[in-house]
Amino acid sequence: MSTEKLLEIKNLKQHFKSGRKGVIKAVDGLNFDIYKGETFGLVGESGCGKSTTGRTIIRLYDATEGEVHFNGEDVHNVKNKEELKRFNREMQMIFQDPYASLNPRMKVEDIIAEGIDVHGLASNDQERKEIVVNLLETVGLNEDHANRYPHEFSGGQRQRLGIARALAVDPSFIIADEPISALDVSIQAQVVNLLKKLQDEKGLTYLFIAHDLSMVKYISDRIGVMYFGKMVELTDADELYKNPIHPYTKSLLSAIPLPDPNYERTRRRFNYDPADHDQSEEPEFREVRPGHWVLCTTKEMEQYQKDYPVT
Amino acid sequence: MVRYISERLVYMLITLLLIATMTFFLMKLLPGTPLSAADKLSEEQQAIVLEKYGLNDPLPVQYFNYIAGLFQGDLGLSFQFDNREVTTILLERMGPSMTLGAQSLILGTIIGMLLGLIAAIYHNGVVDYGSTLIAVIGKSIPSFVFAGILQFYLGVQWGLFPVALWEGWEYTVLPTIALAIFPIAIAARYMRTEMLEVLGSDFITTARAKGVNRFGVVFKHGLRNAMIPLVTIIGPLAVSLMTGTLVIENIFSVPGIGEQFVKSINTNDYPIIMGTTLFFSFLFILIILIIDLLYGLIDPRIRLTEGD
Amino acid sequence: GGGDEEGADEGSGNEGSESEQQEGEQGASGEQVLNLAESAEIPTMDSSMATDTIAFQWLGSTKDGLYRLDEEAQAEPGIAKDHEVSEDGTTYTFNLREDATWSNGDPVTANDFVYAWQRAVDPDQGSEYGPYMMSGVIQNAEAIAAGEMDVSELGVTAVDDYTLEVQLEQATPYFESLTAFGTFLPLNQEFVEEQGDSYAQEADTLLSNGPFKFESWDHGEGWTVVKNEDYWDAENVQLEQINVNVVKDIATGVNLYNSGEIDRTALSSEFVDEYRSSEEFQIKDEPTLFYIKMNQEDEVLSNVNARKAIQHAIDKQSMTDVILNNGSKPSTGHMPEGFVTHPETGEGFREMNGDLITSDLEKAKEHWSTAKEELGMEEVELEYLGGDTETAQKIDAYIKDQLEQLEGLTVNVTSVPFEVRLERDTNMNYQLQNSGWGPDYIDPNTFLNMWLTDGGNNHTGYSSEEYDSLINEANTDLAQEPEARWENFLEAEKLLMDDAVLAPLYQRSVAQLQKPYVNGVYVNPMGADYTYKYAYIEKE
Amino acid sequence: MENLLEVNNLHVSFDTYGGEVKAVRGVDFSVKKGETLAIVGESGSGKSVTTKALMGLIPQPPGRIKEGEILFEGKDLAKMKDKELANIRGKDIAMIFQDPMTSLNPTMKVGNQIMEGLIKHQKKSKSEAKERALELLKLVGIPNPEERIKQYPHQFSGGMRQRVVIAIALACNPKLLLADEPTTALDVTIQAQILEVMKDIQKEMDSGIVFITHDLGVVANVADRVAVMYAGKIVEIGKVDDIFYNPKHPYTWGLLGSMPSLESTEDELYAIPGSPPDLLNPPKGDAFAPRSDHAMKIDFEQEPPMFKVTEDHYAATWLLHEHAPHTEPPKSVQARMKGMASGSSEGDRK
Amino acid sequence: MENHKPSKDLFVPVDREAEEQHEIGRPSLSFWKDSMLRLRKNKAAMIGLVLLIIIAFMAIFGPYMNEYTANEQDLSQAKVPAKVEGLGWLGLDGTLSQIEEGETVEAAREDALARFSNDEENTEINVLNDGSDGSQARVEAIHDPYAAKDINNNFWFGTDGLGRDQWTRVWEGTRISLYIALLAAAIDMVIGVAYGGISAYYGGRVDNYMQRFIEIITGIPNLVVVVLMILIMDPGILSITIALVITGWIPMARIVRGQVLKLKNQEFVLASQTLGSSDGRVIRKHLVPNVTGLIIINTMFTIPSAIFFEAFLSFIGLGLPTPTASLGTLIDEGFKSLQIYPFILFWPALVLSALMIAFNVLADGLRDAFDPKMRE
Ligand SMILES: Nc1ncnc2c1ncn2[C@@H]1O[C@H](COP(=O)(O)OP(=O)(O)OP(=O)(O)O)[C@@H](O)[C@H]1O
Ligand SMILES: Nc1ncnc2c1ncn2[C@@H]1O[C@H](COP(=O)(O)OP(=O)(O)OP(=O)(O)O)[C@@H](O)[C@H]1O
Ligand SMILES: [Mg+2]
Ligand SMILES: [Mg+2]
Repeated sequence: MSTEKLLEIKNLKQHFKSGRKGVIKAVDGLNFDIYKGETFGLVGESGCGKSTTGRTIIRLYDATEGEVHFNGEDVHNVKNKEELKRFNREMQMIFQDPYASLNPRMKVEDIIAEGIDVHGLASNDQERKEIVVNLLETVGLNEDHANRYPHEFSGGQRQRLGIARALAVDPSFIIADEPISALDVSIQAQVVNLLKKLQDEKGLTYLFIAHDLSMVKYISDRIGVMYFGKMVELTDADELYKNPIHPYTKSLLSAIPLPDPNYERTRRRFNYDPADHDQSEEPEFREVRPGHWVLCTTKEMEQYQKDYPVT
Repeated sequence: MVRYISERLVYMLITLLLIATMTFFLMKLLPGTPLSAADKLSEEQQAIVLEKYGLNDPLPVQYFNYIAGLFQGDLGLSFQFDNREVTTILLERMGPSMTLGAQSLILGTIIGMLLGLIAAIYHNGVVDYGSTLIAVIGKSIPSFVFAGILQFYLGVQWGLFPVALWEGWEYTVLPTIALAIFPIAIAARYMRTEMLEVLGSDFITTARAKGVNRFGVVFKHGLRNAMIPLVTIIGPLAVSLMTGTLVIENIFSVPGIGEQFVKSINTNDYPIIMGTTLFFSFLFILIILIIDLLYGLIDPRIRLTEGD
Repeated sequence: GGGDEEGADEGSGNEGSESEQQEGEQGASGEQVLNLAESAEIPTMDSSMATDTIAFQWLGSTKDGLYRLDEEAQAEPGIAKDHEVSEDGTTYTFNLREDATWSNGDPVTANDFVYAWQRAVDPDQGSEYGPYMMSGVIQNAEAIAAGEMDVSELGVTAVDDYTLEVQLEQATPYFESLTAFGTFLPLNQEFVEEQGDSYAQEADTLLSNGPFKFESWDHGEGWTVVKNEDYWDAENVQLEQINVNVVKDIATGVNLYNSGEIDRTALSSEFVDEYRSSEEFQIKDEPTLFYIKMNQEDEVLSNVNARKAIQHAIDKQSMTDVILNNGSKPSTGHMPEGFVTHPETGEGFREMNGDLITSDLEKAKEHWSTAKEELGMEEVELEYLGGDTETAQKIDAYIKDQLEQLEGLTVNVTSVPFEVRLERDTNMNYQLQNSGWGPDYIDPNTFLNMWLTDGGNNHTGYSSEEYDSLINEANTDLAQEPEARWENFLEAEKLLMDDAVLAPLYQRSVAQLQKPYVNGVYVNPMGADYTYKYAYIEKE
Repeated sequence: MENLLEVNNLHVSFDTYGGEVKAVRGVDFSVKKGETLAIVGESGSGKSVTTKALMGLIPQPPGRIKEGEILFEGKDLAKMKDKELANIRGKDIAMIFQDPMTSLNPTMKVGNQIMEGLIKHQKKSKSEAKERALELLKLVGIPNPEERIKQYPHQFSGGMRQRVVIAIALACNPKLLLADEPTTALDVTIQAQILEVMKDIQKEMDSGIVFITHDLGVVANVADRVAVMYAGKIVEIGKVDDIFYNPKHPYTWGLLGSMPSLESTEDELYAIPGSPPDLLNPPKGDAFAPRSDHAMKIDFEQEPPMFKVTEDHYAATWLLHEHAPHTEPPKSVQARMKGMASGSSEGDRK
Repeated sequence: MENHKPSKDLFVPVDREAEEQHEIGRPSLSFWKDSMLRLRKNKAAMIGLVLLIIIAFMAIFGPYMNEYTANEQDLSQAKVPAKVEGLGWLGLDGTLSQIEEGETVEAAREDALARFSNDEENTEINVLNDGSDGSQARVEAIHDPYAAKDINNNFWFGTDGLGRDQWTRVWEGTRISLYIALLAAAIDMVIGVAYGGISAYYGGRVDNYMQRFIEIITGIPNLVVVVLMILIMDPGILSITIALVITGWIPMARIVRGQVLKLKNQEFVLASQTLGSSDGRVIRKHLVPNVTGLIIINTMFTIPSAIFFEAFLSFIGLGLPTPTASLGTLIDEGFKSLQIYPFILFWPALVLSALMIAFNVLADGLRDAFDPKMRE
């Protein structure tokens, strides 16, 4: 993992109109960077804005405010179509629902080749087919599958197809929006292993969105915890699990059941109440410890630093 | 709620105004004159008569006068019925049409819903096929054919009900039945499909898991949910029953508005055509509004004050 | 009558009954109640505004004009006891009876006529029939209608309450029968003005001075008239009540008739087959003619041979026997059978002039080939403007088929509503047109004067000096000489046929069923279709 | 203790266009009073069908119970008529469904939905039923029950709805509670709360619970015993500790191995390859064999019987046969077994 | 527990081929093939389909199956019922019958004969009940109009009031009705799909305005619009079609809009967008194929309504100009003589009803076949 920033997100905001006057602040001022070759995990409860963050980064939504720099260029300021296409090749996305993410009326070959077609990456059908077969093999499927339709595949296989589709344009950055949440436990590992393998082979960078914290911990180098459109804590994966600082993170971690009866018998859960925070000032995202960021007020920061366990 | 309704009413007014405008200009495209004895009169004489109705004014002036009249609730005077106010004529003719429309709508939807219900409960059984057949036939046989047969057998041959005319409740029986066929077919189809779908949904399983019996499941849990989509089609259905009944009105000699409308078209009675159009549109929009309110009653998820 | 539309026959005279209750009280016990059906609502009961048969029917039943038509369609006294005509035939002085009253008790006076007639031509009133019937007949009517003169200038004055003097533009031999026409009915000025806009809108906003008066009027549904006890001739009126229902569908009418709810119903050709041999079946002849108008401004139809071909090509007998099947007769000229008779001999016009145009395909084909030669055309396409009613469409389909027997002729039928056809007629925007005409008064003139060069209803481009002079002479110089006038008309009709201005089709009749116990109903050739004044019910 | 529920050789099939789907192919298990039996297994393995069969809620057609008995307090539910069953449903046996968003009637007030069963089974008057409904809502931790009882489901959040579903199930103090993935649709925090509520109630009422899930974490949390299902069969059943710390079936290994623990190192997760079998044509022999790393020839020919491991631990795999070569679970599973059994590794977590 | 004693040599590990793990057993089926399979299993729909094919075949070839043309008239052969050689037992023997009651047999006989213009020569009288038991006498008269009118050839569906061959007219009418309906449905489809698709895909303000427009249009009852359109245009096939289309496209637009709204947020559409697909591509490749099923179903429902509406227009006198035959005009004509010559109405009504039923059941079947929710 390098320290070169691939992606810089500055004060990203995404507000949706709801009804006549209501506004949903799905994402409300995010700041974080993603380094080349790392896996950045994003966790948080349902509806906290994780998907919106991912989709805004990849420009499925126009950001209400803020900047997304990819390799130093502001993605959201590109107006030129060619430029945009370039970004589309660099940045790809894997979706949550393996059933909804594949067009049921298209053959696997055409699904995977969509990127190839859009960007004209194959000069003829022969080449196109070769690329597709290659991709299928990369994700652990084979040539026979190219002529089938998505409904003939199981969830795990579908997710592989989704990955193959994303890989077709040879991206350097992939946003994986809960790629395994909808899968069977037994299949989840297949997909996670595949993602890791691809990362090793192709030097990919991931933004890995999930709510299953044990998986996130396993796959991520650094993890950001979101709560109501805001990032409340961001640090190394291990650090987060060992020394969670923000009370919401603590509560979240304490709620995860682990496949270990003994542990479960002793686990204690913490409740998180946003009202417990120091209300005297607007909280800000601060570096409480090197590389460990927390959303807090100055007062809280002092407190957190004091409480931090000495190792 | 009140705000919602008043907003809708304002919107309705604008729509009506647009419709009035459209029909007004459409009307001007109609060939022919509204004069009933145009063949007797020289062109000068015709012009004099038309003058009396303001039909020689430039179009914008006519339009302005018409709209101005509208705002005072004045739809103008009929040509074919000299000097009679369109409003009066509409009010008179509305009654029978509405009566028939409402009766057949109620009868039709109730019978149709029952048929659909039975079909859904005894899914794939003889009853199901039977009721589906009735529904298909109801949709496939023109109502006037059905009406003719009803009149001949139930009226003339067996003398069960008055053959035609409009002189009391018993006179509404045959036309109501003739009209009800279509809503029966539609309601039965919808009910069946929706009920089947509802019966397959999770909350029905929950209800059954509670120990609710079949009857309770269908009537207490299924019906209301299955009715939601039905309500949507009842709107247009109601309008077409209350306005498009002219064939039935003709056959049973019912002094209704549909028949009047076609007559007006044939005689170029612009004020009545426009008045009827506006009235129909008004009725339509009003029914849609009522249906939307009904939705709120049937489906608590729809809150009219929320969202848009 | 007037510009007639085929299909108006569909049910002009279906009848209906009143409520069960009334039937229980009166109908069943054989009382003097007549149950009728009409095919449409009464458009208006304002005699100035009336234009159609239903309005004239019920105006005629509830009102008396100066004269009314008797069984033989001759004028019989109404409000007028008698009248004198001046030497030059332009001044009529009517002596009114003094015992006639309105149903509100007011006497019927000469002023009621003056008011009514003035109102009919007053441009502010917007009457259509007023100007039509009176222009060129009553002095100054035309100018008044055009707004160029005050209504008070109309040639009608009340000499006293019971003496009415009418000044005509010129001698008008048929003026007497005109006074029986609806537009000439009197109006009670005080009442009409009091009611204002609502005059004649409801049963209680109109007055009657005739045999019957309105008891109720449910618009769209029907109406009931009852015997007017204050009628001057009430002792001759036997019917107590007439119930009328609006019944639009022929089959419905027949069903109602069969279930005993109405006493008379019209039959369409299909039903005629079923009821032809019934004792209750009857055919009502009408002096209404149907014919094809041919636009002479059209390239093809400007050719007289082409027109003659069309005149002869159609097998009219089959048409009346099979399609119409209601007693209608093929017409062979432009004067209905049994309409007018020679002033002296009493011989019928039709009989005297004979069958001018007969069906003769051979002849038609001859004319047609001549025409094609003259025109230098092999293929001819003509548009045929027809009505949109059931009967009209059938007839038109038949005529298309018949005409296409002429080699190289293609006929395209366009079916349009009556109003549209009239407009296209006025603008002469047609080639062939199925047209009809019923008389407005009893005189050959009503059929023949419209083909004058400037005839209000010509619209064929036909212009013949000879024809014009024949008709004009008949109406001016010969106005006082009935026989010579008659000759002129005979001449004129022949000329009309010879010039092939139109192709006669048929004279309409109406087939109907009428209960045998209905008696004394007169059928009139113009104005109101029926006279119920003398009708009575006679059940065993 | 006596078995509250005993299921013997249950077979359930669905007749579809494609043919007969043998969704459950011979399932045996039992549940005692106060005990929680968790059923795990991948999607489509027949967990829901099994529980629905217990309640007689298999849609018929296309489904039918082909064979087997379901003894509830000694009576065979499989042979009962729908009418009789209706008297047991909701009263003695209650069910909680997976999706709180769809398992409540959207057009009926929440209160009425809770009261419905009470009025039917306990012949309570409306006001009594309402009392009890309020009590239940309080019990499952819904604040403001007086308000809430008059509201409709859409006015509740997902977590609260699931509580309502639980309240409905608990209304008549059922002896047996069938919970079909009651928390899968919920956030972890809410899931944790719901699980706590359920456990509290079980303690109070001493009811038996059949808990379906595929989340092994949840299993570890709630279960006394665990049944692992695969392709319509139970392939391993035993005490929770047996299953987690001494699993015998390769599928169970796969399940456990594919869950990363918070401690797990960088090595690959153990992934079960392939995809589940097609129940239209279940494979001969051991259904799991095609996906098993340890498949033997016999697996493709004969179905393994249930081998007894300990008194209450059984597994259906030929690996337990005396002739079978000794096979060790994959490393990741072993590490977990060791680490966890010692119970020490979690010590430093807060 | 079973007591197996399997042989020892079975306990040898086997090598799995990696490929095997991802084998799919069933044959590949596209969505369409799958749906068609399902459709084929739906008996009612298949009957509907066969019926439709037959009717369509007859509409195309029926008029040429005998020597008559649709507009050829012969008044001397008017109003005879259907007569088919060899199908007399089906009632197609070209006779009319009438049952009359009367006080005496003679009276009844007279009444019955009167019905057929007292044409004794060609009327056969059967006494059903001679009234000797005190009840009314009943007499059946069987009239042979073919003999009476001296017609030697057979009319398979009889003739109408102008002596035109009903067989030819009915099939020609079917053709025209189908033509109008198909044309209207096709135009509805094009406009509706484009309108609904654009409205939903671009969403926001565009959608808002387009929806308001639809609301206004629907505010005017379609009868009114259709009638006005027909009056303004010259009557004819095209104007009726256009009139039908004027409001007919709205349901399609609504359905497509709803579906596209749902689809455009589906992940596969988003995926395509992240790949940089143009709007055109997304619409063509992802949206259109996924609404096709619904479009077809809706079109299948539109066609019968259009046929019906055309019949209705004819019935109120706004239909096709004479002498063009359509099912509507034929039924309208036949209806007038329903009580006397029911056979004139019978054939077109039968074909119309069959057509309606066929379309309706087929459309139902297609809906079941396409709708994944109905998959069992
Ligand atoms: N297109 C949209 N329009 C309006 N609101 C939206 C839209 N997309 C998301 N939201 C709202 O924004 C908030 C955040 O949604 P988002 O999907 O980003 O959450 P999430 O963290 O991904 O949740 P989950 O874990 O359920 O996927 C939610 O309240 C959601 O309802
Ligand atoms: N109504 C039905 N018709 C046909 N097949 C069915 C039906 N219901 C269930 N099945 C089949 O039965 C099998 C078992 O399904 P079941 O719902 O029990 O799985 P499950 O273990 O509960 O899975 P999940 O974890 O996804 O809920 C599946 O293959 C399913 O396809
Ligand atoms: Mg999300
Ligand atoms: Mg399940």
